[in-house]
Amino acid sequence: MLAIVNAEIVPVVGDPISGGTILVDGGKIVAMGKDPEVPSDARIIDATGRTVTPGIVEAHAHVGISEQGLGSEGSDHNETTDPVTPHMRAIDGINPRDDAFREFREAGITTALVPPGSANLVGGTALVLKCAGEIVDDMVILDPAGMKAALGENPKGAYGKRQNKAPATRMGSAALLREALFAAKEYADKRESAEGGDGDPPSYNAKHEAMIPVIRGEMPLRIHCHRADDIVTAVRISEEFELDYTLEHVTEGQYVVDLLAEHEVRCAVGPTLQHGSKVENRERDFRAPLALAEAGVPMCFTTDHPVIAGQFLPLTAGIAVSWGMDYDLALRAITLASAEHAGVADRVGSLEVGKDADLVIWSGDPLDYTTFADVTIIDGCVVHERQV
Amino acid sequence: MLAIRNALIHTGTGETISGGSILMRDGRILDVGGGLDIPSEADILDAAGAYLTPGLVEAHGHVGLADEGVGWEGDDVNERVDPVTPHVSALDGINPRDRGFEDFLAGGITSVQIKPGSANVLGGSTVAAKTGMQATADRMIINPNTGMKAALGENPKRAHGAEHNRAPYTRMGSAAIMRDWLFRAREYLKKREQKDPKVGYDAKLEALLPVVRGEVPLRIHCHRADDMLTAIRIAEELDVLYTLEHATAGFKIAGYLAARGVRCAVGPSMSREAKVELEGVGFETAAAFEKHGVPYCLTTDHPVVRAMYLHMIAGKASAAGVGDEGALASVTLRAAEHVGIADRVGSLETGKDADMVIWNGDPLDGRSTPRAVIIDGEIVHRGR
Amino acid sequence: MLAIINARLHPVSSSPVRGALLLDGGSIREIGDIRVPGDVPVIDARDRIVTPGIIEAHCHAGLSEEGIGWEGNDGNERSDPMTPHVRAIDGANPEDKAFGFFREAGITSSQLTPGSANIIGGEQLVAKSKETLFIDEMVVLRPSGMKAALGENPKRVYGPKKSPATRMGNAAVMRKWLSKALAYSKKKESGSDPDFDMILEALLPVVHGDIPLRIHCHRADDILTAIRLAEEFSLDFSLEHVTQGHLLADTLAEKAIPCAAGPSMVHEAKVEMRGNGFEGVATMHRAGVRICLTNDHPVVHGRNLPAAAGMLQAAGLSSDDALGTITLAAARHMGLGDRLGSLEVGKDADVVIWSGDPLDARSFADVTIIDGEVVHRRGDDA
Amino acid sequence: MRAYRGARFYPVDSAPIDEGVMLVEDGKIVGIGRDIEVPANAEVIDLAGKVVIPGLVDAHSHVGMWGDGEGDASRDGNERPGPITAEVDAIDSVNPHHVSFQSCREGGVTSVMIHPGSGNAVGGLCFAAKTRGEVVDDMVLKAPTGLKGALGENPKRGGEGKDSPKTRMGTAALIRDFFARAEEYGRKKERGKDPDPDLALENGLRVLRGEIPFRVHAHRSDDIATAVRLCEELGIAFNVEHCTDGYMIAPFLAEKNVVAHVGPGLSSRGKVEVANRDERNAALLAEAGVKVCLVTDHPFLDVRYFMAYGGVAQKHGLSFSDTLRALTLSPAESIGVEDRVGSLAPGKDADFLVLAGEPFSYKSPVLSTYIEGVEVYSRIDRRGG
Repeated sequence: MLAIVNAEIVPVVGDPISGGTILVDGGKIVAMGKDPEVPSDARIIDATGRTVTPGIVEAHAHVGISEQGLGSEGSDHNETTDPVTPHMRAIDGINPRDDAFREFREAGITTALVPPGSANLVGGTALVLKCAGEIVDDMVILDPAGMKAALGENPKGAYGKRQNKAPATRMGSAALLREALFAAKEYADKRESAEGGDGDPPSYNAKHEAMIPVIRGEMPLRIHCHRADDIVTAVRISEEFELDYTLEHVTEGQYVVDLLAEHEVRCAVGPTLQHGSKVENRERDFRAPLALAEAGVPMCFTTDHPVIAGQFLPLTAGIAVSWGMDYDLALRAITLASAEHAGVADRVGSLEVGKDADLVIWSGDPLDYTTFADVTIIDGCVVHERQV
Repeated sequence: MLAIRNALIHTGTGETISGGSILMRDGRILDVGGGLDIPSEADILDAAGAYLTPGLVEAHGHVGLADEGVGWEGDDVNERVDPVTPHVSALDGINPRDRGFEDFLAGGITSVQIKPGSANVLGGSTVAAKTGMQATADRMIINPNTGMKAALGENPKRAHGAEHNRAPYTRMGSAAIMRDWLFRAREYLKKREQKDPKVGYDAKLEALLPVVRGEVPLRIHCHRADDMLTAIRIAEELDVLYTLEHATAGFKIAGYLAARGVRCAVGPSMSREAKVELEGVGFETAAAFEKHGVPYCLTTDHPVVRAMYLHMIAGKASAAGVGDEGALASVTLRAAEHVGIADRVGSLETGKDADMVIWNGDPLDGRSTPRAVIIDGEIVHRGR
Repeated sequence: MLAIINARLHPVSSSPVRGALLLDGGSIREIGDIRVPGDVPVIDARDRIVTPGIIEAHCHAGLSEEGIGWEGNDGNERSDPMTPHVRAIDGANPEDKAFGFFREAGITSSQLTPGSANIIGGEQLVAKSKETLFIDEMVVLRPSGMKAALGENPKRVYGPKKSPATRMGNAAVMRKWLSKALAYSKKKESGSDPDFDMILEALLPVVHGDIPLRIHCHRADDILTAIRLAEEFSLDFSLEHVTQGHLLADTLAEKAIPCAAGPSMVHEAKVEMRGNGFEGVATMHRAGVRICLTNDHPVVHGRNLPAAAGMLQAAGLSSDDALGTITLAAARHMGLGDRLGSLEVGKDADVVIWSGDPLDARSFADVTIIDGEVVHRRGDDA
Repeated sequence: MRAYRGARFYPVDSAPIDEGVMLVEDGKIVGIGRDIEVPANAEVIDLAGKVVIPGLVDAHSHVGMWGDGEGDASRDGNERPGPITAEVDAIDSVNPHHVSFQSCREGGVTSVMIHPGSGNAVGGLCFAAKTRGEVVDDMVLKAPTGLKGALGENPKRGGEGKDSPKTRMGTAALIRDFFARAEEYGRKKERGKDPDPDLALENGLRVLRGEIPFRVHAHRSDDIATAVRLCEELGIAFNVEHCTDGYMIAPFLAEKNVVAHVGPGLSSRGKVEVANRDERNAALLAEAGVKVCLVTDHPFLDVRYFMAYGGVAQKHGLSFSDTLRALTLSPAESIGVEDRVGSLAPGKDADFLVLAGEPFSYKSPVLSTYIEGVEVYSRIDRRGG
């Protein structure tokens, strides 16, 4: 058992507790409040004067799959041999020894959703994992956690421009994506009727098989889109097929905010600090997240690690506040909102009794540029402790 | 409610009303005429005797698919990796924030048919849209599927045969591909209707179903007379609806086209003979079509010619023999008929969309510009 | 001799006047309220407008031919970014249909210029739109300048594997060769007899200031780079296209740099053409920049040049000023202000009779006259 | 004349002034202090509760020539993957209308040194400019300010064509050869032999004559050591750009008086040669006595977030005053323009920022940016009122 005492607790859900205590047992938060009784055998961490928040959740990071400090040898996020590869699984490409996991822990990031890259229209399944461990299977919270898809420049650059293959245009991308969805739907329908005794089952197809949960709305399609029209295309196709879906990046979201609000689309916004590496992210800045937040669109921030190093996720939220975002909302956008985006809010993202004991003790205001994660705890275990 | 009074109204149906008024509400035209009673609650715009025409209709443009002033990243006109891509739709490539739309408004164009390019034999679905920029393309759409873009002549054989060493290499090759896919679509339709279990979903054939069912036309890019005749031959053989796009050498076969009532979108007549098949490009075809009674309209093929010059093109056609009335009709009502949206736009009539332009001079004078452009009853552009 | 009577004369260099025009020996002999000798053949203008011949000051007619493919494309010698030794006269085909269209449209002179793929692309010439098989018979001035280019085109053609690959590369290539040419010139002058070098020979008139370097530039910073380079080497120079020149209108006006603006009718086909249109040209004109208007034929067909001037009128220029940008200003841009571009005694007899207002796109050139000879007649005049 | 009154001023080269006054006339600072008399005719601007620091100086940037969503058409940073392109000049690639200059003003960066890219062993001339203006030539603060060099992965990554370097030793050899030829060229000129003009060698000669330094891109510690070795051997002035592994050999760099341009900040370890990247780099270098300038390498760190980068450096051990200096006076000195910018002192250009509070916090956004006394950005503009 572990007790964090005398803490300025910011649970994200519910009011802050000044001078509070959090009790952790079996990897879960078992008590939290002003004065819960601390068992005598508990290991005590004194957080006097320091802020404690839930562990930070990064909703879209290629950690472990696009490794730091390596060339093509560590690059395993884009299977660029075919624009439609739903049968890829990010879990099979993750190296838990990627040094970025350590940086994440040092920065207070305890959970990450890891999707494949965006070179492919349909890239494969994402997973959500804890940022500590040696064996990826032991780190998993949710797998699969959505199917990665992409619109806009990346697929048409990877195929049309570099390989003279489809897709070469945005409409080509949309058509291919639709085709994949239609084909999977037909496959799923046939299989279903065969199971009901009507006709033969279709012959096995790995891609269609992987798409079945998507087409049935059981798993979200997570669609990479920057430009406003790409965002709209993503919504158009998803609504057409009645999919569960999220949008990733949403760089020009400010222009279509009412559409996103109308459909209550979950958006992971970022990497907002990125440079203008391509035409479609020309307008990246904090207008999109501010507009989405104001309109009540469910949104969270992402660094798209390693595009911006994941450790700068809290700093991103801080800059958003300097642009005018409400502080609580900004903090929520890197904790609970990210957890909701990733589909794991039942376990992480806020400090509540019964939730995973993922928390961070900060040296100061967690969103300020100069603040450290002094202690990072995942599943009740201290995974980082800053040496002062 | 908005009322414009004291205008020199060209209704687009051949009628001219001087000192006329027009009333609109909820995006629709309530009434047009001289001496209308203007309700007291209406906002009034005094045209001071200026020309008022229907909003112009561009029957063939690529706006939104090729962003102005951007490189390959914003170029989504041609899915040129395969000569047969009927399953793509212009709707999915349109960037409603393309500055090209401003060109349309600057030229008094309120509706446009947006098409995929002509690199492919079967290029994808076309859409009809309003040009007032909205946050999403979907909100600009009048009709999300106005036809299937097709192409004959030089472009497909250059984009595939010459550049990538694959079919089509020749005009006969293009024709064969078009025929093949239309036959297969017909077959697919039959089998799907019979629920043949051996025939699975096919995105390309699926996209061709509206064509073979006769619901939407093939819109066939063709310049040379022989390409136009090939287009007609194939379309009639398969018994599908069709229109001809560009029809550059149409003056050579105007009688033949008139006899069949073939709809043609003519242009861009202000361009040059940029390739061999454009020989004779100019206003002779418009004049011949007017004379023979071919149902035609004029187009800029934006961005080949900037859309803002559509009314200048109409003026030039008028001078070349079309006459003012025919010229104006060919960029308004006839263009709307070509696209299949004449029930809503193209003329100033009660019940139609309130799309119109107040000009600072004769609209057929290229130097005139819109003083105000109105779409769905709202002023969306103001000029000098 | 030929006389045009009952004309509404727009001489450009002076106010419009009703009267007659007497042409003799290829030049204008008398103008205005004059008596026409009885034996002179007469064209009755029937109160139509008569202007000087229209001039396309930056064009590729004859070099990028109409209606054919690569076979007729001789505008860019894209084998090397430095080709000052090639000459437009060796590539221009008098049989290009464009010249026929020019005559029909009242375009009587044009400056034929190599393309913009190369940093220095070759020697230019000014030609009359005469019907002949011999380009030499069309020539008014040769060389009329040396073509150069900055911005996207050269770096797109040669980069990224070869220089120039960037804008600074563009400048460096030009700087390098101009420096070499200066050194070559110095050696020749000092009598040290350097080895013959055709490229450097061709650059001598440029570095000596004998012919202008005509520098293709769209974006504002490319315009500035052009000026920086030209001033560094004290060149005679002009700027071509100047799409974003309105952002630097005061600078251009102050330095009195000749600018050929256009093609303003074309859409923003490249990144560097953002903001293209007639408003910018009008802004430059208002600021006092020495501009003429060009269609960069065939980018926009030269025959639409009067319509383009009409758009300039729509953007706020007076009709006379707009007409001036495609006549006298164009002639001056090409260095032929003393011979072409206006109806004045002693100037070349290049004259057009119009069916209506020449800047109205619906008007036709009813009669086109070059060097006193009728080269095109339409309708009743045919 | 204007009097900016009531703020806390950080002049950088002298002690902070609480509730101070700064007088500005004709674009210059004419007085600063606590007890400065405000002339009667001065327009007084009340900045009570605000903080004023000098305009930031970014000593390694590609603003105006690269990135910001313009695509291929505006990629003007690296002149072909040839090894030596010393003849090019960054000024010829810079577009004053590029959105990145607006970003500079938003981010409080008032002076920048603009470099060619690091694709080539010798990449071309750098220059320094103010970040406002229509005509780049009028924006120049100093030109040229150096010749760009590069070691490590970048020059060999372009390894196509027969003459490109394929190895680190190849790159070093090319640089040695280049300067040897420049020296020979210079000798010929001195002896009146009048060699054919060679712009690349002319620029090499400027370095050899000590007119401008060689500014060498190097990440890995061995590349940094190579830079030092080469430049000492050639007897030329130099500094190290990026200096990612610098903290690993900090005492060595201090001993050699190497100026380190550290950055870009907030980036990840995207290639092998930055595998040892550590946020403590700037602090450890400073601690060892190395002069440190923080740089954005814009577009690689968006210049709008330069101040946040300062915060991160401070977080990892760089003292407040060292951080401030590393964003202002140190880069001004490295560029050679410290007589005009980099600190708030009489006689210097009135380039300064008004902040909402103490620097390096999200709570202290830039409220106003001034260049030569002119307000070139105000936060209200960005937020739309």
